[in-house]
Amino acid sequence: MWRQWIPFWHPGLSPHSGDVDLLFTGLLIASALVLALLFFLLALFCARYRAGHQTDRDHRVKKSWHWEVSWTAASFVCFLVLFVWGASVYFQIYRTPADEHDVFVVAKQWMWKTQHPGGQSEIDALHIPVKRPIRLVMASQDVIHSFFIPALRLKHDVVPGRYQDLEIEVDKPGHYHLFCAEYCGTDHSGMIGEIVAMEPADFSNWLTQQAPSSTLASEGGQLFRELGCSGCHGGGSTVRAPPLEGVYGKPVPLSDGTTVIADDKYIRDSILMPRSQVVAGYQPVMPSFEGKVSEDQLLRLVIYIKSLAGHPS
Amino acid sequence: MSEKTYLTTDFTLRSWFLTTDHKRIAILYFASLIFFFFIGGAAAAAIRIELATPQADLVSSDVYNRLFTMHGIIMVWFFLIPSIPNTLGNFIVPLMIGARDLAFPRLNLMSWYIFMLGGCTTLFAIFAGGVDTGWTFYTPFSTLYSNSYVIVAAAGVFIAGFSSILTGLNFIVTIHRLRAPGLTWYRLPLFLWSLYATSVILVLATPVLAITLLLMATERFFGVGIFDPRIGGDPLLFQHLFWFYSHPAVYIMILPGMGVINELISCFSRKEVFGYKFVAWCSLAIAAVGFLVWGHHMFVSGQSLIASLVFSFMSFIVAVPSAIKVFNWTATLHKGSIHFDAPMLYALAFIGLFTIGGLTGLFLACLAFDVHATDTYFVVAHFHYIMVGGMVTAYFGGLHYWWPKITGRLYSEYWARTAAILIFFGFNLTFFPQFILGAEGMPRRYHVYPPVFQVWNVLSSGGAAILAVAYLMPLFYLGYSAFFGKRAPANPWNAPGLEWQTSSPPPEFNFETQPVVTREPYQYNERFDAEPQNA
Amino acid sequence: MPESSAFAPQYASIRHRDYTAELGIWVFIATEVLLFGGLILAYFVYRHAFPPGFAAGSRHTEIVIGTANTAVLLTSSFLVAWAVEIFSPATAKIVTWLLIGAACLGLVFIVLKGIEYSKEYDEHLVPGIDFQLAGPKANGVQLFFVLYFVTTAIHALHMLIGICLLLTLAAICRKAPTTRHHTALHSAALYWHFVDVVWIFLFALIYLPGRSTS
Amino acid sequence: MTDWRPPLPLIGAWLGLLALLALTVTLAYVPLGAGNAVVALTIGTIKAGLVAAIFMELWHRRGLTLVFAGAGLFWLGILLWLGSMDFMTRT
Repeated sequence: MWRQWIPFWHPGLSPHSGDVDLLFTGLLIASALVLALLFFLLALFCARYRAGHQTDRDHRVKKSWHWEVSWTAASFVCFLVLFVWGASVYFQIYRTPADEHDVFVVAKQWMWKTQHPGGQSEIDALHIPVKRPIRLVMASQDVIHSFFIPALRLKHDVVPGRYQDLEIEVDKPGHYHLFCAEYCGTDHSGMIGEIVAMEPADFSNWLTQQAPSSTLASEGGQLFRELGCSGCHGGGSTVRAPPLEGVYGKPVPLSDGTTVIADDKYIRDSILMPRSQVVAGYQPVMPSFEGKVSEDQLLRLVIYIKSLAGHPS
Repeated sequence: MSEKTYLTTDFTLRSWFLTTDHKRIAILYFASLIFFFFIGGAAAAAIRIELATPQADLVSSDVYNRLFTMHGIIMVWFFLIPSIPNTLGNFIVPLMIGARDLAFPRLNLMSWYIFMLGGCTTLFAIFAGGVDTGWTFYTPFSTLYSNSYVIVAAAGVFIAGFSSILTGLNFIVTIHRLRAPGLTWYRLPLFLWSLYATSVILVLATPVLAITLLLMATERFFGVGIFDPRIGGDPLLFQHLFWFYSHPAVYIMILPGMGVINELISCFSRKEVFGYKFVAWCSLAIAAVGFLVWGHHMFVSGQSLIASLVFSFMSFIVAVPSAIKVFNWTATLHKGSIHFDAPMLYALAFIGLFTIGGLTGLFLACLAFDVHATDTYFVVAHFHYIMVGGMVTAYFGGLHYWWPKITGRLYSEYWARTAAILIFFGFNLTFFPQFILGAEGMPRRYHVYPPVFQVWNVLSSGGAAILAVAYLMPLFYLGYSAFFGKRAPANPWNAPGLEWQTSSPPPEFNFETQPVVTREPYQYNERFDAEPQNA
Repeated sequence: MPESSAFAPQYASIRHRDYTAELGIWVFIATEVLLFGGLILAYFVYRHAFPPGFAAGSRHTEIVIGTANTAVLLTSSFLVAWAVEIFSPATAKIVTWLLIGAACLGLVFIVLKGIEYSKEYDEHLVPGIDFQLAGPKANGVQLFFVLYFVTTAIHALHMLIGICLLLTLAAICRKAPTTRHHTALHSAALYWHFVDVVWIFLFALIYLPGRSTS
Repeated sequence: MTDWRPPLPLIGAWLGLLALLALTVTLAYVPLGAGNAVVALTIGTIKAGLVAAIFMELWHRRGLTLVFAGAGLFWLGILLWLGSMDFMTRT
């Protein structure tokens, strides 16, 4: 493997990290060529034209423009190639296809809390099966964190106030570093964990061993009742609120005439800022749950509503 | 000495602290900057000692976070940004253009007082308990979660910003209006072109920093959410506003260095700078395009992919003029007559280190690799190659070059060369391992780290020890020479620039008679057959 | 007009000095444009995010006071421009009165602004001190008012500095004005007009949106 | 005794500004949808242009002064354009 020949470089372990490594190699080679040429010329000129050394100093280059134009053009073309290359890989890395195994990541000072749909939750660790794309839905409880797995050449900030999707995939079983890469306060450097990649069979074993009494969706359903959501959104209630069965992933007409897709972000916003996007035909009567639910609980509610997607409305 | 120099016109304290002489103000700045440099340097030393082992042993996490914040704030705003412009620039600009002073001398003095006020405010914040936000003051950490003197520190930076603006304004107007007769734009030394470009950035970018810090402090003080996501604010807006200043600020920190290098390379090659007009316009191009690239600090922050694409493209574009400059400096050496005096050693070191810094900048401009490398030690190494390897090296080079003009004394060439070489090796040993650390994935601002990273950290800390000694050396031999060195002649390097046409040190109003310029700059071979006479 | 007796040694002539000073002021104005530019960017970003909130916030402002203030400031600028135009020893008295008039109009602006602030305080619209507004648009309105207070406060600070400048110049110009004072007045006038231009845009951004809808 | 009177362009600019002020306030109450913002900013720009050209004497200046006056605006344009690009193109 060519990648092992880069000094001090451990090859990346995901489909995209191969592309990143190739890009890195390309950058290294280009830089090495430029540096070699430059240092060679510097050394050559310094040696040959040192003061006192008798050598030909006549016929200095006076008209310089063709030199200037050629090295400007050469740099520009090189840079353009690198730009296009880097950009195309970048769009691959941050592509997030929909239906995959979702894992929920909540970042808070100073820990990573990860939760599998089955309710298995971990702290500063994440178990995943190999060779299968996993969609992470990440949220931050407080400040900006950054989810960084060096072995996968992958990083994304987790900004409070929004959900961030990120797709990860690991080729080889093993334990890999998970870092917080955005400075987040006192224990920033303690906010590290590990990604445990397992063979699919081992992973399902692990899932069953870890299986809690209830799934995230059912915990969300319990919260839904505890917080009183079901009082209005449940069937047969006196207050008229839009039913939530079968809503997830579908377009929702709003009272201002526009339409939104009921995705994670919309559901989250509707819980926190219920009156900003009111469903057509309903009154803006729902109170805000801002400050009353944590990111963990929010996630469970979103997952619960998502689990209602299959039900007929 | 029969005639009076600017140093001997008056000896009272009042004559120093109420002076409007640009040369004395430059000395005031110089003294303050040495002070700040060593404070920032002390913080760096503590950081490197702490990082020699993976565990926390010297300081606690809270102290560590305050140390790197203090290192960043002091070094960026109280050393690098004012370094060359306010000391060498202040001293040399009027001399180079044949003027008797800057356009607004009282404004110049005021800018020093504002700078000191800002500096003292920041120092107060540091010694009262410190700041732990990092020099970037990212919200919502700085506004809602940090438990430290954020507002005071931001106020210090805010105040110092006005000093930058006034200096930039002064330089722009001076270079436009006070040039000696015959000194057309294409006869200006390239140092002035780059200072002009720097001033444009100072004037147009710094106010945005001021307003950003003001909004941040307002949010923190009144608890109103300007950038607070809980009431609909957007933390990324803060980053956009912050980097609108702080990325161009990087060019504030390198352009003057590039300017100095032009002077050094041509003087010690006894040859005019190759492609003068290209180098001149490249300075302005860097200043202008430098405003279009700030989003490359935010490729993983969640800004839109299209914005990332545009900013990445612009970042590659801005590298073109820098590359042109490096090629031109190299071509300048061709068929020159090269002397390896201390300033030239610094200049050669600059070319090498700046090129490495610039090339690794391309790595970071490259979107997909930046996803891996951003916020790791790769970035730390990259910007130290630019700012320390580039700017500080250029600053030392320029300082040695103009030292005879500033003090009227000659320094010890032996010690100067030793220090230059030591700085070069110490620097590379300190920062090259950090590229490897970053490529392996060690995040920046880490107080404790996994033991796999230790080898490179130890190397880096060892290099830092050498670097610390090397940076202390000039303090002694330059300090010694300022009082006991041999008297310098008016033109020790046999250079044609106007600043060498007056005595060393210059009289109070610089020139006895108004100089008139009749030729292009850097006419070394035509006017001077003699080789430079050295100390 | 009498030339001022001396000029600083870095200048070649009086005209050289004046020309240099004017350039300096223009560079300073460029700086100021970017100072307000940061606020304007924040305004547009949040207006884009919360269109109804910003329209509602705007409707909470006092358009009568805002319009009156704009007229006051435009008139004050006119007086200053007039003073610059006719400046000479013969007209020293009139120039002095024009400047005092302009400064007084500036003070009227500040007083009206103060009245507006106190009204907003009474309506509980001051974020961070007393902000009580609930409902779907609360976030947008709060952001609007944060930016409103920061921007207008910075603008008012500029006004206060300008008023001091104008009054100082009025005091100086009373007796034997020279070319040097003309330069100073010209510079101060440019600054004053700039503060006026900023207000013209703030007026359009703060008071006018959302008036045609409810 | 004519040298104390304001020149006609000044008076014209002043009256024009007040007229534009009245116009913009009136138009703000006319429902134009998104057009309201455009109208308000256009009239604002015309007013600012009047102040700059007449009161600030840019009409009589050329070269460098115009470049400097334009530079601030140009960079403001960069800030607003690139700064809002992210927020306009987010998905």
